[in-house]
Amino acid sequence: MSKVQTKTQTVVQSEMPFAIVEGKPYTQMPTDLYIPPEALEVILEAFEGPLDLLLYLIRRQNLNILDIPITEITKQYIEYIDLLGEMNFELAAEYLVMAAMLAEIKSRMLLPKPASEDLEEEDPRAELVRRLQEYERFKSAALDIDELPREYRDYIVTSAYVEQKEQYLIPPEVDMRDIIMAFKDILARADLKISHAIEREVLSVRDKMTSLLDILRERQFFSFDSLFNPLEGRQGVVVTFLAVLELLKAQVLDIVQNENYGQIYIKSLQVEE
Amino acid sequence: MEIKQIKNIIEAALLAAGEPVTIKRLQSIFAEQELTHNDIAKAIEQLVHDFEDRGIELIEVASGFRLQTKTILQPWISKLWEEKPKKYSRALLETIALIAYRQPVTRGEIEDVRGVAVSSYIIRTLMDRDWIRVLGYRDVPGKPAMFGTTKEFLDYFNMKSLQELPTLAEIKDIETIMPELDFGVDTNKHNNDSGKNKPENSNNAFQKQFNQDKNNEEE
Amino acid sequence: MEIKQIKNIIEAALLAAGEPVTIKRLQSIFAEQELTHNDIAKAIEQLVHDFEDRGIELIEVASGFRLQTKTILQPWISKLWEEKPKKYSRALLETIALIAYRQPVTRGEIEDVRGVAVSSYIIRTLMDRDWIRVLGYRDVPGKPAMFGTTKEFLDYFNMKSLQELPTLAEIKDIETIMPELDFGVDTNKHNNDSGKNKPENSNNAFQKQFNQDKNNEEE
Repeated sequence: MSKVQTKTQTVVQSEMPFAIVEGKPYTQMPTDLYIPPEALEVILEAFEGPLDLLLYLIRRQNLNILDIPITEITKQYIEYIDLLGEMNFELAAEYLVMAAMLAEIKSRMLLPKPASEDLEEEDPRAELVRRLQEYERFKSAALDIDELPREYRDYIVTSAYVEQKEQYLIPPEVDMRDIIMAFKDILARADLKISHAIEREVLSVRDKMTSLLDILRERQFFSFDSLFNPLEGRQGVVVTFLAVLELLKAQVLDIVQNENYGQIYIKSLQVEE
Repeated sequence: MEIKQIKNIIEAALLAAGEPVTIKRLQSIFAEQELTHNDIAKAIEQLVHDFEDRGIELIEVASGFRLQTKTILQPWISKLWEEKPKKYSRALLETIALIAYRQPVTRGEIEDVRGVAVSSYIIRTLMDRDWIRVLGYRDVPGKPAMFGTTKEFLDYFNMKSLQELPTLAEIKDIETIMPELDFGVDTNKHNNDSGKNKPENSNNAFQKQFNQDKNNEEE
Repeated sequence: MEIKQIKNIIEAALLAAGEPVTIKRLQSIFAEQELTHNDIAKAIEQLVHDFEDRGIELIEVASGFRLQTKTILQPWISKLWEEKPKKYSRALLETIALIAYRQPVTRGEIEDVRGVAVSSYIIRTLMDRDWIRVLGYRDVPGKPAMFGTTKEFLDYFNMKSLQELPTLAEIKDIETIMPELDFGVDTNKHNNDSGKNKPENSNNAFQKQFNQDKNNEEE
């Protein structure tokens, strides 16, 4: 809000100037309701629209909103608008609609009442009164809301320092079924693409490959014989051998033999991290 | 677990969070101690009482419980910051009032009551502040958005629910009032009667507005 | 001004500031009361003592005084930010399944089978959870890492070795092998058949897992 507006909003404070025009303070509303054009514009900008202005005019004369002397109010209102229209037509537009409404009510009230009893005519002011009341209750509600305690003006939400504020992520529970079902889907998809890609039972070989890789991490070079554990039986030997071949194929290790029929060695081809 | 310890943890948790915390969220803190909703509520009740004598207070707003500085200490607290909190324009306050009391409400309906256009700037400001949100679109030509308020709006204004909004002034039923109305056009008479017809609530919105403006100027 | 009031204002100010506050800045709050540096220091000293029994403590750091939650309450406080675990994505489950069955396997190989890129996030999540590890680097251009599962992975699923994973053949008729599972087909039928189709090694890891799940469901 501009400074000028704050000035004009103190209208009822009679000891305070409601407007300063050409350096001269106006402490009272002029009795003839004449308002210098410079002051009028800021006054109207201080109003939230034609209803607000109308309410102001009614309140200023201590009139009951339910009992508006239409003739008088309309006269005042139109005087305001006339002045306004000369300077700021755009702002005046909404006010002009109200002026038209007032004029209509006035004309209807001047017409003689219908003689017939059963034709009960509503007071022409009824609609205006309803709108004014409706607007006034929200105007007042807005001020009530403005008075509610609010952050930074009336209170501050407090906080204390916390040493560690990082989020603790709890890993979700996983069900082995979900993993197996995921794998089943992969198998189904792989079946569609390449019919025989995954056909053999290879898990024990895979398991062995993992443990071989662990050995390779420890030692870069060791004898081929030492890989085989007789206790694992024939099946175990085959699995180990297959694992070595797989790793050879994957270029993770190399098999070295320095001389014919000599000792066979496994050499790690792993890259250091 | 002793109630003293529970209260200390809740106090620390509310201060650590720096935002409203629900009882449910507090309960999750005590997952191992298996405290019930009621245990927490009781501790909170005691804390509210404990804080009576202190610089901060424990209050409940729409999104939960929070600790905040007491309003009466604001004259001191506000001195911590150079910048003063900004005031809201009447247009913005009237718009948020209409949305709060009349939700779900369209822009057109707000304009009908206020008698003037609602600027897009105001709607955008209210949306940016998370005070209002679009609740849906009315099934009429143009599909206008219907606005309503948010939890953040309630939190900001220290309310638990819309029930805590100040009571909206009664609207006088025009039908019942009608017979009392003077249908005459004699304005002089009205002016003479003005003392009698003066509304009861002469300490009305206008007076408040002006008083408030005066206060603002003093700041 | 009473010391009680001064203490309350300082407490509120420290909690409102949200950062360390110097005695000088606190003094500026009490400009009208003209409190000395010493007055403030004395109030702070008393406050430190008052807080001994509470959830927060007043300490001095390089840039001033601040209130912070007590370290011994950290086990509770940190739970405020615990996030509800989200379910793992399909992509993650497929990735861990491929790593389990095809180890040692490179990211490229996983991508070949799945037909889509494996996000770094998935690999990181599995690494963070200690379910997979880098077994080595393949000696091909780009030196891709080869992934395998860990002991923690086996422990989590109650398995002694990878041998306990269902074989490929078993997976193909998983519905009949694991009749206890509700795969959303005809549950009644499965329940009726369960005795017949029950695998021999019913006391295996899966069985345990399933029993556990069943118990969980009953809760």
